[in-house]
Amino acid sequence: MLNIALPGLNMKNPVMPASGCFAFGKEYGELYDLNCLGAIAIKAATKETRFGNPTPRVAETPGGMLNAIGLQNPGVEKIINEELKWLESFDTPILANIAGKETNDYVYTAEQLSKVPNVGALELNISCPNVKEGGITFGTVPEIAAELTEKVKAVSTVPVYVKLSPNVSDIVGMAKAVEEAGADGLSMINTLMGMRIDLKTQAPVLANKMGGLSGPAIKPVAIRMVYEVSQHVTIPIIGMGGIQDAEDVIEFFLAGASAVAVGTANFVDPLVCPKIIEDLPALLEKMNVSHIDELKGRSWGACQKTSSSR
Amino acid sequence: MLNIALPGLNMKNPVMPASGCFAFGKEYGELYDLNCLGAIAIKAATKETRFGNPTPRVAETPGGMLNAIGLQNPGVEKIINEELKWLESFDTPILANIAGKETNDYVYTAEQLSKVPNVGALELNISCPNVKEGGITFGTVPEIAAELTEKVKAVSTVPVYVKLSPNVSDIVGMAKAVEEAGADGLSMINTLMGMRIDLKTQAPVLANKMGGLSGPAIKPVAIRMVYEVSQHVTIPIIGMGGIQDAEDVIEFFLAGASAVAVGTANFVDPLVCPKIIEDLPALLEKMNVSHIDELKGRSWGACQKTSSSR
Amino acid sequence: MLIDRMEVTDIKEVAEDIFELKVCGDLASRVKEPGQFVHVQAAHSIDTLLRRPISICDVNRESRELTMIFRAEGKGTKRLAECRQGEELNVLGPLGNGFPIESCKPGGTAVLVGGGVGVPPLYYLSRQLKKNGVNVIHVLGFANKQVSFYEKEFSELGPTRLATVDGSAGQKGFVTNVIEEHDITYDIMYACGPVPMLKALEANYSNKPLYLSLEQRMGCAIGACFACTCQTVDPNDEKGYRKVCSDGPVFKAGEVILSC
Amino acid sequence: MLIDRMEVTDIKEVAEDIFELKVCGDLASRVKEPGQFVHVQAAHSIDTLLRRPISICDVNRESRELTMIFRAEGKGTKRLAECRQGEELNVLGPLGNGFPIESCKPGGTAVLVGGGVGVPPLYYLSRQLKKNGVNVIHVLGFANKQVSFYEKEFSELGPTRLATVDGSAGQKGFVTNVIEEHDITYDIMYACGPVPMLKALEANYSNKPLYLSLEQRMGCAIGACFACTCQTVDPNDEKGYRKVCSDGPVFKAGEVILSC
Ligand SMILES: Cc1cc2nc3c(=O)[nH]c(=O)nc-3n(C[C@H](O)[C@H](O)[C@H](O)COP(=O)(O)OP(=O)(O)OC[C@H]3O[C@@H](n4cnc5c(N)ncnc54)[C@H](O)[C@@H]3O)c2cc1C
Ligand SMILES: Cc1cc2nc3c(=O)[nH]c(=O)nc-3n(C[C@H](O)[C@H](O)[C@H](O)COP(=O)(O)OP(=O)(O)OC[C@H]3O[C@@H](n4cnc5c(N)ncnc54)[C@H](O)[C@@H]3O)c2cc1C
Ligand SMILES: Cc1cc2nc3c(=O)[nH]c(=O)nc-3n(C[C@H](O)[C@H](O)[C@H](O)COP(=O)(O)O)c2cc1C
Ligand SMILES: Cc1cc2nc3c(=O)[nH]c(=O)nc-3n(C[C@H](O)[C@H](O)[C@H](O)COP(=O)(O)O)c2cc1C
Ligand code: FES
Ligand code: FES
Repeated sequence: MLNIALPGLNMKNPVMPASGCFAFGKEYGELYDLNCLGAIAIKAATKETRFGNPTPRVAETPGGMLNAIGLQNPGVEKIINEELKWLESFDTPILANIAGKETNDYVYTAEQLSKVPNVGALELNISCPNVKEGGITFGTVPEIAAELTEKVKAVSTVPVYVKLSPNVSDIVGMAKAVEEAGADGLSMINTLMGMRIDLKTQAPVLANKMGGLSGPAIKPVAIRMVYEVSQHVTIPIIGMGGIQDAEDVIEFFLAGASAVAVGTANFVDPLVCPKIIEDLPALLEKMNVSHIDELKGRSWGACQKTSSSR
Repeated sequence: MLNIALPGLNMKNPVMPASGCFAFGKEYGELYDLNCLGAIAIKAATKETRFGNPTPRVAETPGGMLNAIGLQNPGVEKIINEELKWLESFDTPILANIAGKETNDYVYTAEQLSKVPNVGALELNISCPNVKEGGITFGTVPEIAAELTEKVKAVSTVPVYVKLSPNVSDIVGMAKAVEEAGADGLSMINTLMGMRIDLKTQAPVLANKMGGLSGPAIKPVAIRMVYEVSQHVTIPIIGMGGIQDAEDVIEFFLAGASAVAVGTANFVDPLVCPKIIEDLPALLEKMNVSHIDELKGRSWGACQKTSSSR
Repeated sequence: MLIDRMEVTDIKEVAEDIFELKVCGDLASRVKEPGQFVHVQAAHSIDTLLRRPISICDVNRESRELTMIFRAEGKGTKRLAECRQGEELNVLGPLGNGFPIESCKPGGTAVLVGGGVGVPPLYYLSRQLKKNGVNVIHVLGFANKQVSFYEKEFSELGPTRLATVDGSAGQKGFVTNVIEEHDITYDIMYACGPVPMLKALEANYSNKPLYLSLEQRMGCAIGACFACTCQTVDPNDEKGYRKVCSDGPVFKAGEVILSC
Repeated sequence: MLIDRMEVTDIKEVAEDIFELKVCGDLASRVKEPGQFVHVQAAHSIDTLLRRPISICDVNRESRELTMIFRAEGKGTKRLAECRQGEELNVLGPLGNGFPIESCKPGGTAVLVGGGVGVPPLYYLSRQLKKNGVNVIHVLGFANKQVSFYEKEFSELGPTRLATVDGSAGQKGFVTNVIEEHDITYDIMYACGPVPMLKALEANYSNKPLYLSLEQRMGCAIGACFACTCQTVDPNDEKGYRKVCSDGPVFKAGEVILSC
């Protein structure tokens, strides 16, 4: 009742750890068997090794957290030769997250990664500032996002998901632009831009000043965006943003998601992914649903139930 | 150490209840003396009486809440003749919040309200959908926001604050556009668009489906936007979004705000505004500050302190 | 209306997931009418940010105690169910306008109709009516026997009939079935419960005075946020709407449109 | 490494806002080295979403008990200070790599230098060294007498000198003043405390083996989120960075760049 087939990702269940919150799996692999996961979204790969931002890189906020890791990663070559090699021993498809400073970076990294056997699909992280376009992020201008999608699609041998940034006025416009450009799926949402200031130092807590807000606090924004976008595109959506339990997963399905990713909650409870996977069947039974897929988009679909009160 | 003079608003202290969370003061006036407040931002006035959206209109979310009140209000005439008349007995300036479906609505309402003696300034709520422009909100297109600001400024005899929506890709662009158009100040932020889906009914909790997310959850987004905008405009900013205590007020000042508004927290603790006002002096003393104004923008200003650890 | 830090003096499970909570403080002496409610802070955590509206089930002016009965269902009420004796609860109230007890003359008969967790406010109402010399008849509807409560307490005040959806206690069916079949004669009816129940009562029993207590999701609970409004039946009503929190929660049948 | 629901067996305030917390569970028997830490869930509330990293101050394998000492400062640690005996705490650990005790031969002398809430991990370290036949000398720095703790406990293991910023206990000044003035001879130095202290030690005492325990804001605490990295001093290091949580928190002086 949980298996989901998405472009490039044949999943035992719809739950995967979100990119950047799970590195390349080794650490959580010491706590549980990674075979139980639907898929694994690995940490963003860039063309070259990146050290990332100065520390502090994380801060707690009400119901959430900020991060400004700065895409630290060993570079695509090492990721392929070491991390993805290690992950081969698992029967779990990999969603390879990609970031870059300019279009060529993405294209290069995508081409390399798409050739790796256990990489089921690519996930383009378009929240990064585009140096060529003066630092505006790829993810805020539909035309730029579409162009990037097209170029990556042209070189990739596996399906391509585009991970949308929520920091936009018109998320539907963004989604439609990348769908038209050939995206096979969407991941949403990435983090909201936020900041926290320390009263003692009177300066931002993060060395990078701003960071990405994630966790339960952003769930309503994520649900709203999945709800809006799923009604305007035909490609599947991997929903994420604040998922903490099986109920949250159902909420994303009702909104229109076809699978989900869990980020911040891994830090709260390192066993959260297997726990959610374990809890889902009983919850579906309680809801009289024989397969989770049936719930997809029900909140805007035909068969809405009516509410009852005390 | 708390008095603040902003365009049109001569405030005993920088704390005011946020628009829509305090109606026209009568209810909270039964719990405490409204004279203690720095100012009062009254509920949005529209040209005509509005009943608003169907219920449920509110929903709880992790660390926040959603609302879709739909600008219910008795219309500008009754507000002037009844509510503002009643408020005359207080020595507290009024910030009159204004909403509308098209530019002419705003202009009409603004003109009427600006003539009322105890209205110190106007606050344009530009998050409303603009019917003439096909439902896009005034608050997401800089040119439309600027045009509205100009037209309202032309008829208003009191200063005009523009209340920015956070649901945009480029908040600085919005702020600069309305500043150039003559705005005397900014209020930020209004709510983020969000949604919650009920697992039992499998439908959105709010009858209106989407609603505005407010409360502690959105504070990091608000702080980030005040921080960014305050470095690019010279007009003062009334900061809001998730304020719960005196520490939060200081955080907004450090980010660059010149005053603050408290919304959702009034529902959590109806005495929160007087409590914050009472708590501020001791906190400022602890910080070695003789006037709260000194803290304005310190997080990006010259005199940053260095951090210390254990 | 005040904000009171009330001490929990007792908490117990009186039926499956149904808790009776007693708190003590000044607020108790301010209660004006049965049917008023309080707005309770479930936790000092942003996890359950908003307060929870709960009806006043009983008041003991001497011991300054207030009783609430609630169903532990969501986050907030589950947390409330974990309250321990001696703990402090932040309570805002008493709020709203309750049931007009003066509307029934001494010697007259009142039928009190409750459904589920709509039953609690009827208890204080019944006690007050009885004190005024009014004969009280109770018709209480529950999903099943396991979640039914206070049958004994109501029986001590007057005849009490139960209806359960599954027939596990009292009569099988709804409260309206009970009222019909027993052909109860009365002067006034007071009701609190799910909207479908209130609608059924309004459709069938509007010939005599009928008062209904409504429920709505709330923000402030004091009339300031416009979260809880409902429209008036009369299209020419001056305001056109009522706030459940401050104009209600009790309305005369036909005053506002019932919607779920 | 495991996630253990540990039972709080004792909690007490050992100095102003400084709490000693004892918890019991399987995790205690997994501790490998002094200097390791645990990642504690302060509350089941999204109010304090992230766990808090706290050093292991002592381990009692027989009673399966683990001791932590922490300063109640922010939301999470204040909540932890409210823990009551019998309560369950969700603890992830043991984490990281601690102080290499084998680096000091039996009969040798180790100086343990701690500052503020950097002192706790040195206690278990001192006990382990002593057990190995190493002579231990303690130099502990605190802001003032009120916030100083464990002087007696350390004294039982070896000579213990205090430094306080205001001179209210021990010598007035910093730990470095104490070390200088008493011209302590030793074979190895272990330190944990604020970065300025660690920097001063690194600048002056790198001629002999020196191990430093670092602190950094953490997300996962197991090496998966890259929140806690610091750069290596060696620009040609293969990775160029270390994670404080999983490569550290203890590093040999000169391995990573200290920054605050
Ligand atoms: C005037 C009034 C009197 C009430 N009296 C009682 C009573 O005596 N006993 C009792 O058990 N229940 C009563 N209720 C219903 C009670 O308020 C809700 O069951 C409760 O708020 C649900 O909170 P939760 O934490 O269980 O659910 P959650 O799902 O965690 O609640 C989330 C949010 O939705 C609101 N909410 C959810 N369901 C309802 C509802 N049915 N009505 C209003 N708000 C809701 C909550 O207040 C909260 O803001 C009353 C409601 C009103 C309006
Ligand atoms: C490996 C390690 C061992 C530690 N051992 C101890 C110990 O034994 N005793 C002790 O009192 N303290 C220790 N600390 C510091 C302790 O983790 C922080 O004081 C604590 O996390 C602050 O939480 P709070 O709830 O008081 O503050 P808040 O301000 O509410 O914390 C907000 C967020 O910032 C983080 N944070 C704030 N200050 C620090 C800090 N100095 N270091 C790391 N994260 C921080 C918190 O973990 C949390 O995620 C240790 C830190 C590390 C990294
Ligand atoms: C510490 C951290 C690092 C992240 N790194 C990445 C990344 O490298 N690439 C990416 O696309 N998203 C990254 N994200 C975003 C998450 O994948 C996810 O979209 C977001 O956190 C929302 O989900 P959550 O609320 O469950 O955490 C990161 C998030 C966190 C908290
Ligand atoms: C119930 C409710 C009603 C609101 N109504 C208005 C309104 O009429 N006009 C307006 O400009 N903002 C309105 N707001 C937004 C608030 O003024 C404020 O900008 C926002 O809630 C963020 O602050 P907070 O987190 O302190 O609530 C409303 C907010 C809430 C919660
Ligand atoms: S709940 Fe705010 S007006 Fe009724
Ligand atoms: S805290 Fe996550 S890698 Fe160290």
